[in-house]
Amino acid sequence: MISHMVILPVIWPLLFGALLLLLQKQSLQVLRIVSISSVSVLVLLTGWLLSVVNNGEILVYALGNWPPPFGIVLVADRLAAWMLIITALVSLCALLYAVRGTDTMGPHFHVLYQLQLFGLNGAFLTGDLFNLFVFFEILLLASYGLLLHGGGRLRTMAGLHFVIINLVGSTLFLFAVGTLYGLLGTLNMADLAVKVANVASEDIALIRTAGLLLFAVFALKAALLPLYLWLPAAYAHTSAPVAALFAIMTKVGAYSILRIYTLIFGEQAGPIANLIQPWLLPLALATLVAGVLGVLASTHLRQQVAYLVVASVGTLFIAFGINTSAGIAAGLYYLPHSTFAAAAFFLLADGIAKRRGEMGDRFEPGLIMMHQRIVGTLFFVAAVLVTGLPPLSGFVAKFMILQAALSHTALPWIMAIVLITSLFTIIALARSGSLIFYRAQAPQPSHAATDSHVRPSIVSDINGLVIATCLLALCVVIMIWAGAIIEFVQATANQLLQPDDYIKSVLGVEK
Amino acid sequence: MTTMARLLPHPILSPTLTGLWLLLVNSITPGQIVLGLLLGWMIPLLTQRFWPEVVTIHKPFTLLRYIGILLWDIIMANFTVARLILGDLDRLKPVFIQLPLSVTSDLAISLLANSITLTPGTVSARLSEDRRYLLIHALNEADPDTLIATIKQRYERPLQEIFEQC
Amino acid sequence: MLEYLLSFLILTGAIFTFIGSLGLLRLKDFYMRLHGPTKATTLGVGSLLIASAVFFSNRDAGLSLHEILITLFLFITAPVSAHLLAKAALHLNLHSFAKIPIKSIKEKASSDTIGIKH
Amino acid sequence: MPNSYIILSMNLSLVALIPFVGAIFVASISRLGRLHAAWGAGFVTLLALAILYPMIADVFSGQIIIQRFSWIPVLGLDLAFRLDGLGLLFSLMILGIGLLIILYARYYLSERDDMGRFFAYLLMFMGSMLGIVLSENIIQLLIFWELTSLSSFLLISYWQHRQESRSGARMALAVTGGGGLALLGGFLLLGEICNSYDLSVILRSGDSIRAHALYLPMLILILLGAFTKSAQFPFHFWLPNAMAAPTPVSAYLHSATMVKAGVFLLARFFPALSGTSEWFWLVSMTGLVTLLVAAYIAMFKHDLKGLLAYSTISHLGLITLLFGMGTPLAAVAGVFHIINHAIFKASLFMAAGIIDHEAGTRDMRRLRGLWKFMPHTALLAMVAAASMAGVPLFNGFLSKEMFFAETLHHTHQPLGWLMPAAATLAGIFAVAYSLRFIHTVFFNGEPVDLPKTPHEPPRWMKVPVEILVALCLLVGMLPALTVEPILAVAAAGVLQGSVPEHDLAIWHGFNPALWMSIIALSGGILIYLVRRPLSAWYEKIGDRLEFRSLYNYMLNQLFKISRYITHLLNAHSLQQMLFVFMLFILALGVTGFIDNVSALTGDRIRLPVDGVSVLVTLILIIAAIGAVILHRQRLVSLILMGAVGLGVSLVFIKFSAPDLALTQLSVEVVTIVLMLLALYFLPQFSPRESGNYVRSRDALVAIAAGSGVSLLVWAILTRPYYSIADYFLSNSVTGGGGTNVVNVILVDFRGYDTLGEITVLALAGLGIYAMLHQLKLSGSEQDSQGQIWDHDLHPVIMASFVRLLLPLALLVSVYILLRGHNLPGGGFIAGLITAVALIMQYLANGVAWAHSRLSVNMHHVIGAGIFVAVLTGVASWFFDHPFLTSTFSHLHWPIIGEFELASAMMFDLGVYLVVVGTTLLILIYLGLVHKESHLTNVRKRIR
Amino acid sequence: MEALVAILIGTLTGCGVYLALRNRTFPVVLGLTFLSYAVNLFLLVMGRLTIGKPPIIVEGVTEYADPLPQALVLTAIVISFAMTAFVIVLSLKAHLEMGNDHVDGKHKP
Amino acid sequence: MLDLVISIALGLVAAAVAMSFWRLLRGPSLPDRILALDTLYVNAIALLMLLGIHLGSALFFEAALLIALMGFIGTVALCKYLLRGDIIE
Ligand code: NA
Ligand code: NA
Repeated sequence: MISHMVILPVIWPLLFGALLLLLQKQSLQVLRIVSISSVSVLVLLTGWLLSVVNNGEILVYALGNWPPPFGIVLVADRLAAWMLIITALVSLCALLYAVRGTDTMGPHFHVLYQLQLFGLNGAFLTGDLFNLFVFFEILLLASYGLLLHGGGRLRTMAGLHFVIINLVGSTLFLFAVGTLYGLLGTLNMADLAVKVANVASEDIALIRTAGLLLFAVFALKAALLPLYLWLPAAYAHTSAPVAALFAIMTKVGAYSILRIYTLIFGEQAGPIANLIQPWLLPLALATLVAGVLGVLASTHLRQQVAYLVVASVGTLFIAFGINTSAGIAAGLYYLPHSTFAAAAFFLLADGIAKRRGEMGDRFEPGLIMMHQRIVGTLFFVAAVLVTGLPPLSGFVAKFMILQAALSHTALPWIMAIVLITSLFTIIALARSGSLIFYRAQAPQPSHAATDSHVRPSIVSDINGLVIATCLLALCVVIMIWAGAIIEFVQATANQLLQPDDYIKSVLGVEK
Repeated sequence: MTTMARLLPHPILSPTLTGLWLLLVNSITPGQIVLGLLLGWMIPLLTQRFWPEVVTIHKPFTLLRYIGILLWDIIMANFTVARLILGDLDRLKPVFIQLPLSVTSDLAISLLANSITLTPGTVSARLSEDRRYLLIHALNEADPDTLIATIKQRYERPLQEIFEQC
Repeated sequence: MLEYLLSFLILTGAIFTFIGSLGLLRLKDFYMRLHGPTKATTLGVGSLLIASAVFFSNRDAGLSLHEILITLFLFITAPVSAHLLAKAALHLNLHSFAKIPIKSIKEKASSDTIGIKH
Repeated sequence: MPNSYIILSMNLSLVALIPFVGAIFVASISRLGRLHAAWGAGFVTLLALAILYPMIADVFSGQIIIQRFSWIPVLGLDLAFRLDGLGLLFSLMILGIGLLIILYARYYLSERDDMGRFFAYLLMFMGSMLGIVLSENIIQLLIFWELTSLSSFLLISYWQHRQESRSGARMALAVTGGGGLALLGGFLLLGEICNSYDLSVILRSGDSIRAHALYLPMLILILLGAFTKSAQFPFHFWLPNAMAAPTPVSAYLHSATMVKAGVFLLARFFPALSGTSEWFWLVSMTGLVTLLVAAYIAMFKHDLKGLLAYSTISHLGLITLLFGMGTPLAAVAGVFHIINHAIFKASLFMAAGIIDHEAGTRDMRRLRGLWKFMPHTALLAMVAAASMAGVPLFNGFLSKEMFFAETLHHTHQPLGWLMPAAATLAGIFAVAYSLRFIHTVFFNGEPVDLPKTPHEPPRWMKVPVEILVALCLLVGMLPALTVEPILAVAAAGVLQGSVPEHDLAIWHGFNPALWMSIIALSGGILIYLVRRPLSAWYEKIGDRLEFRSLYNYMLNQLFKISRYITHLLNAHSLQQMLFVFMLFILALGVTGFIDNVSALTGDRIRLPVDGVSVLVTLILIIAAIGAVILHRQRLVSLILMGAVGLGVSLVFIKFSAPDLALTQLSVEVVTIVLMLLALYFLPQFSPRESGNYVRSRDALVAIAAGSGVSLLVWAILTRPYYSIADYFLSNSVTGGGGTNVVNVILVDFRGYDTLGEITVLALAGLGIYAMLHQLKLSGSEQDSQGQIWDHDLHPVIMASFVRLLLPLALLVSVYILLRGHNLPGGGFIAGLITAVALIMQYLANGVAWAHSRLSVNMHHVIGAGIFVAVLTGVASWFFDHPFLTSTFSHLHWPIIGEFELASAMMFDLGVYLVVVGTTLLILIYLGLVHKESHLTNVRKRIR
Repeated sequence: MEALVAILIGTLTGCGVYLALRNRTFPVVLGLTFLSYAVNLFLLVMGRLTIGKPPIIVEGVTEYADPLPQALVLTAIVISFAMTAFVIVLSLKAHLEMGNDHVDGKHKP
Repeated sequence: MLDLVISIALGLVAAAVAMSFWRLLRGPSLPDRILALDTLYVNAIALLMLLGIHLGSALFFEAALLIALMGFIGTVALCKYLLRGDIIE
């Protein structure tokens, strides 16, 4: 079994998805137990994989026993394992939240959920460009299903936009992959890296075009400016656990950019080296600004959190855009932080909206809600996390990014934008928290009886808050063990910047 | 329903399917025959619910003769229509004709309608609600009554004999 | 000899295919146009299919008769398509050079209760 | 003074960390009783003092205590604590005054106030402050720095039901938190310059820091941090607004702690950063302006705490100015004034709080003649105010005179007279507002319309004030005995070396500084006497100087601009999103494409053109363009799409891809059926909505995209070609057991892709099922021309033949499935044929009829299909091969002869099942929606 | 032949893009279908144009079309079919929920 | 001779395709267009058979079979749509 451990995180959720489909008629309780156990085991599996690749070994799994570059290979290196464990953790929390009622809002929630994980894990592990496309489609379709789960006007409209724009993105993906195959005659990413490095001079422009088109695809997934426009509505209007799970979705784009543009179009790509570097940093900075402006402009909390996700995309790509080991490491540290924080924030926003009844999560003063003190404290912690204020992981991440930026020529820009947008985020979140919590009034008995639209709903369930707390606790964990984690992400960054090991592991030969 | 009927719901369809299978695979090997028989047996069994009524052919030879006539008429029809299409279009006298029906079963009506469409310059356009009239469009027909008589004699009667007479 | 047979079949097929489409192009109203393809193409494609069967039976070792299946298939389906098209045209009251008999009273009456039957 | 380092094991960090633990402790014990929290907080503070106590002697002996824990060594981020003279001074102030504040607050807070929360916040704040002053690592310092911003936010907004509390807190957070961010930037640059975040290293590297290219930006960023925190002009406005906090908070934050953090920073980095003209001008000018402006405003505030707030700002300006001068003696004076200001300002705030508490207002227009009601408090306040005014014998006088003396050291510089003049003027103002405070509140007639009748506060509420006032006097009169030792050791901490000669005596003779004091005192009295016309003038311009409305205006503008830009960017318009996407793609494509090295056309031999190909291509092109032109007539465009699909299949066949043609044909018809099903509920025509501009704009983009793709295709097709294809061709039979290489790739070489592909299909089915779940649609009863639908539900002729076709189609489907491995075909196409054959039954006989005859649960079919496919893949594990490794063998059976069995066929069966299951699931449930829609129509009609 | 194919694929792409930019769901879906035709053809011809050499191994024949792009296109066809089906039903749902089929659900039906 | 015949036949069938397509574009009625599409499907079968004989490849059979099957279903669905709007009620 150990030799098959690379593929386990992929087919595990697939098998459970199929199993849940066969159990379709069983009671909800059974489905929930099956679903949760599947994801729990996934956490263990990915943790195990992480511990194995932590020594720098790159595991290669040749599907169908066909040698690369002919068959499809799975490649588990540090980066892949890192993405897998983050996904598993956030999805476990989101699932635990979902079984508190979201999963009953429509059919097949658990099947879609498992298959979403199948898509995500497959995308992180594959070493084949076309296979990456296939897994993109899986995770997208699953996400369409989950996004629309439960229905409703705004959700449907946001879903329609999300689906259509991603369909155009998928088409573009195929154009790009096709071009690469048409010129280089291979699909294996390691093989592509070798071929790109030795590309004939008359093909350079075409390869570059393909590489840039591919960038547009990933930028769309990652919600980088100007392609982030689909995100705010989609994330703000879906159900809370799905939005929490989607915190990882933009990271798939980020992962792909990191993978493809270090491995294939990275430093060693000869005349095409550092293909997207002129684009990445400016777009990242602009995304951060646009995201934070959205945070300031938001009229309700879930929308604000969605824009915070956009801003976090910008921040993440600023780190990657610095394009040094330190920058990438900073991004890789920021990645789980922003995922967990955003997920927690989405769950929290849901808890707030439910507790405030018809007032929802709008930024309007309402009545004092159930567990006001606890919710308020969690909001405060989440806000501190996402604004990058000390002492939590957000600060460590921001510090790393700025430290990495010190060596970059765009330092003044990076520093100015990162710091000023942080300030704006603080201002915006202080306002939101103040409106929701501080201006809440105690219900007056006479009022509450007559004026039903200001009456808060009686939500006594505390478990949702516990789950949000778990996600926040994960942020605390990565803050406390920052030393070890940063060593890991630095090793990961170094591994990425020296793709020779990857290529050698896959193809068995030196470049 | 007898065991036999349950196991072999369409005694005519099964061998037909076996034959068609052999046509499809373009070869007659023992293996393919076995497979063809298997399919000929299984497919009717699986699709029984979609085709519950049993088709019985009362006069197989009439059927063969009918097919022969039909083929001949089709070839002739093609030449007729070809001539009309290539000729002076203004001279064409298209007409709608109500054909009173004697056949009553679905299959027979359908086969009749199909035959009419396949043959000289006629298309069956609409079956009346009460299934007693078939509306026919003829591309160039001076004498509707003759046409009705011809159809009834040439196609309807054999079909009635094959599928409807007990 | 075989070549002549093949040539004959192929030419017949092609000519009738051509005439069928010519009818589709030339004829004056929809009901007339319907006659072109539904008839001519049966013989047109039929001849070509037989030509193909002859050709491959001759070229390869065994008999190649599976083309007959397509012919059979077309013979079953083409009239059904034509029938439905005519029905649709009548339903839409498309212009006809032939006089369209009005629907029987019974048919008219029943059209008020559409949608209930299943 | 030589520095020696002692590494302690535990204790130093505890001083800073215990308050945080204490915060949790206090919050939890507050449930037991209101006052427990206060006692708990006091205990925690005493505990911290007790831990600090043994270290005092070491510091006084000139040692620096450092304690270090490893946190993120790779980033240079350690948890490192440092105790030197400066840190000790501040720690003692923070803890000492903190203790008094706790005692005071215990009486100040009313029944309604949650003590647990208050003291928890207070302790958090205390811990953060201690963290700042005890940090060895500057990033750690920054962490505590921002923690003070956060915890002060909580403290200021403590009375959260009050609007001014909330806005004051948010303003304080925005300004000081923002300053903290600048400080982070500054520290990062400083760390970069020094290659270390350790204070010990930084304080030693002053020369190299000052010489570094990054010195100025770094200095500006650090000063931004210091100035915002210390409320220096133009960031002063947050402090008066923070007065909405409960008075104990104001007393604590604005005397010894929060605002002092800024000047602490100036003191802390004095050896490293000062001594340049940049430092001098930036710091001293900021201090000078703040000193003057704030003192000026303070004279006219009617709010008691507002007066104290501006006085605080002014005094901080004074301290800043002292550090800005950059001389060691000025620094000593600065440290001294920090101490004095903390003492008198804390007592004044507490006195103001007592007045507010007992009289119910802080408005000096109503507070008058309180001497009669609270003489004891009045006395205390008068002493403290005298100290603030710089009256001799009180501690404020000593440091202020040192300040006056220092300003005179700069007279040799251009405009050198400015500084002493300004200092004197500020002194005048200070005397004026101190006098106003005392005279208006305690004398000046009778109280005006007070909410309650004032009286002396509880005994213990005054004790903290008494202690502080006693200190004012003791320091003021016996400075050498009281304050000198701690001042010396603190100054040594600031200067990181020997402390210059200074004399803390009250009397230095008639020197210029004394004259300045005298002018200040008499001028202040004078100004107070003519305050009324001045006040009238102030009413006109004062608001502008307070910057509050400016801040609010800017904040509103920020929100307004963000809303504007966000709405502009994200109009929730799909067209806009797609348009932007297209432009982005085009931009990227063009950037990649344009190159002067690569030729567009390659040198591959091209294929000749034949007539049929030209015709089919033309038809495809015309059909596509026709569909675009006629797109508003939906059914027509759908029919044209059908023609395009057919043409594409022919192209597939032409270019040797029979499998693709088969697939395309099957998919095409299912798509058309689906679109027709949907079109039934949708409008039949699209309205003409886009104007000429939009249409030509879109057309341009479309043409650009099309041309780009054309060029790309041309460029690639004309280039020579090498690929991995040969491997598949030569291993297909031997390794995959099939002659149809495309199928062997699908089920074997790249079976993993296919596994994903069927999952996509299954997901689409499930997603659609979920969408249709409980969807209520109502279809129309007539077509777009208004004609009632034909009455004939299931035309007999169609129905009877379609039944006949079912077995036939199934036969074909089996045929396609079985041959797929060797000839065109396979599970996918076979599945579609089966599905299509069944769909035909729905078409011909209706959903109710067909559905009742197809009792299989399609979810189970899909699940089983995936299961079969996965388990086929997993089975190879038992032969110790990777997932999806295939095996095949040729078997001989009697009669039947030789036939091939391949595991790939099993996999293909899984594919088949998923395709059948999904396609039917979609169509059946769409059909059921249709059925439902008719029922709704009937119901409507019945009603 | 190469030019012909290039023009064809370009035209299909252009038509797809134009339709995808319309403001009603139905033409947009149609546009997406055109785009998938275009990209499927594009992928296929990336193995260059080969006429009459399907990749089905026959003894003695040595020249075949590149089978890999064909396999990729097959996968792509299936995926785009799934996506098209999904988006069709989604547009139906959107029409129901919004009362009109505008892509942004804005206008009156 | 066969080659010449096939070429002529291809020409005729191509012309048929062109004419059918013309009808598809022109209409004028929807049944006209559907009929034209149906005819195009049949023309495509003819084209494939000719191509099969021309190239001597038996691999066109399945495509022709499928065109016959799918063309029929397409036509039926479109007609049913015109008649009833709802095609699978
Ligand atoms: Na297959
Ligand atoms: Na294999």
